[in-house]
Amino acid sequence: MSYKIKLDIFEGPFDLLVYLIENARMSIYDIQISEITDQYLRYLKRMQALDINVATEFMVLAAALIEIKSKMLLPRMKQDGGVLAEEDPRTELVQRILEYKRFKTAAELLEQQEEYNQRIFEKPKEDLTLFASEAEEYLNLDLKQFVKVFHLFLRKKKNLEDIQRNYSRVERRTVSVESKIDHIKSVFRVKAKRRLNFKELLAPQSNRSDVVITFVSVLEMMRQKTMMAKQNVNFGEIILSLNDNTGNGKKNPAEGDIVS
Amino acid sequence: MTAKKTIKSAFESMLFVWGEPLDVSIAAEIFNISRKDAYDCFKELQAEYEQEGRGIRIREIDKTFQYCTYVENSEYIERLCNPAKEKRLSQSALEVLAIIAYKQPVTRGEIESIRGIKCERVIEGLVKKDLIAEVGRSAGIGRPILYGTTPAFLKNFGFKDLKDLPEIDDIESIVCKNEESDTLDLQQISIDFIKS
Amino acid sequence: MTAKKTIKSAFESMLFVWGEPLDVSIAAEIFNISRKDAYDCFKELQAEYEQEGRGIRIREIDKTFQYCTYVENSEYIERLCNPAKEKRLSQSALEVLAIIAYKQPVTRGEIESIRGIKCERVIEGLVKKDLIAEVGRSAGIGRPILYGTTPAFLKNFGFKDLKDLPEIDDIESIVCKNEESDTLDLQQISIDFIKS
Repeated sequence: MSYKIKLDIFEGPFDLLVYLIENARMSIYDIQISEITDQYLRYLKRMQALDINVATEFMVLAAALIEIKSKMLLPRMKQDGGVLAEEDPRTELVQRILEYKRFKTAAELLEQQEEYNQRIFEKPKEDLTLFASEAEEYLNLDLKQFVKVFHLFLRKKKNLEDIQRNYSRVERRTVSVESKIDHIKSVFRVKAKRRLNFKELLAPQSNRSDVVITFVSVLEMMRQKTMMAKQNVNFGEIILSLNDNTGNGKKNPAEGDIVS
Repeated sequence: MTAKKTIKSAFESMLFVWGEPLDVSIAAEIFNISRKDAYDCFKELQAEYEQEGRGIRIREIDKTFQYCTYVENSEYIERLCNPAKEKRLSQSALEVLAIIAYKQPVTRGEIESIRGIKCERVIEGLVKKDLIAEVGRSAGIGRPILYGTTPAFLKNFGFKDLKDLPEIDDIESIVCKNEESDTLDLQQISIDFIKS
Repeated sequence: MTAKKTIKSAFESMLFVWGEPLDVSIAAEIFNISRKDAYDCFKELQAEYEQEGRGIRIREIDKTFQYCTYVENSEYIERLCNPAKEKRLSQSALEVLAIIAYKQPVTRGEIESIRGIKCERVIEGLVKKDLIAEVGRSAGIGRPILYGTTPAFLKNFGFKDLKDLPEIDDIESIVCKNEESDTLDLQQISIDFIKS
């Protein structure tokens, strides 16, 4: 009958090593490497005799121990700040054992803590379906967003006010038909023509009030008999011609003329 | 004989893990005390929780005792169990809200003339969300409803009162300045507000 | 503003129905108070239960709070019922967990080099138990997984947070003490070994 037991009574090669060192009452800082290596190997051999799977890591440490043992026989010197010092091949091993020991102790502390906490009980969550209801919706408003929107609104509003201001300026201009008459006369001069289409008096992007004031001015000029207008069909083109200040108007403008 | 303090403390632990109503006689048996003594311990505990105004209480049901929550706290439990869903306001709702916040009390007509668009639905929505409310009637024709913001509105933005709202005059001057230089730094404005 | 007494009472009700650790920020939201204020309320409650020697206590785990029984009453609870206990962790699991807890974030390679033995399986088991989790990738060759502990770890071991872990810097003094104490002889081990 063979025992197929994993070597997990020791948590690894370092665990075994620490055990052996402590068992032999050696100082970790002054391991008698020869003795401890022998003990380690003897232990592994016994495991194998019991047909226990010895993890390869245990073998790796065994090899490392043998290496240290051989180095101990041939002490090496090392340059240390100009002074020759004997290099201790155990140094690295000690460091590793100490680090392992730290966490082994931490594991023991955790175990105690676990044991303690297993004596504390919690209760399960209550059945909360009774309290479940339509989830309340809440608003995620942030001030930044609010201000941004209000800002946009103010810009829009300002644009609107600008347009309204333009309107009032146009109205002020309608008062001065005289200046429009001057303008019309100058257009005739600039274009150097006797006859002009009404539309030619208008600026390319005239708005409605501009059209109206131009038309009113034309009527005024006809009243003053400084201009003649002719429209062949309803809604047709209005052909205007300046009187050469002779003052003999011949024709009245057609009624119902609409320029849009 | 176990000290009464220990027994009472143990009874609390037992009630807690048991969950369901715990029979006085079962509790008595564990300490090998009389049912009367056990009952008295439970009653003392019950009184203590009441006196201290604890959020959990001990209730008695036919010689059994049970932990339960304090009845007045059901509202908070409900809130805990029904975490509120986040909802955002639409752009138009925000705009209407902003107009109301700054121009309140204001009629729907005024809002619409500012925005140049109908906003009956938006106003309804904001009323339903308790962000705005009717605050009176205008003296104008038809005596239209005047709207204003609610305390819920203030709470949402963390404002103490309406004076906490970012200065509108400042914004206007900033807007004008910006239009001249044509460099609009929105980020800057909002940071100023948060600082204020 | 809700009175502090009301808030604390509500927190007790909430802790009770919730059962599981309750996040401070969730509790704070319900009353629209700061997390700091909510945290302080929980801490006050915690202190009250301790001072009064109550059989139920409030424990803190990573900015959450939970009702639990007073540890010294476990004996009575066990007499009352057979409370389900979590399976204890194996020695190797505890060792790996200790390394991860103190050195996190840490790669498997680092853990293995400390223990001198492979621990893939053990890590898998701890991940499955939700005591540790992947917390990222190391910048090293092959970008190995970095492990760290979880909130469940804190809860199971009764730590408030990672700062609450016992100090292990002066372990060297513990090492020296151990050297003086008696230990088992070799014969003893192999017997234990076969039995296990």
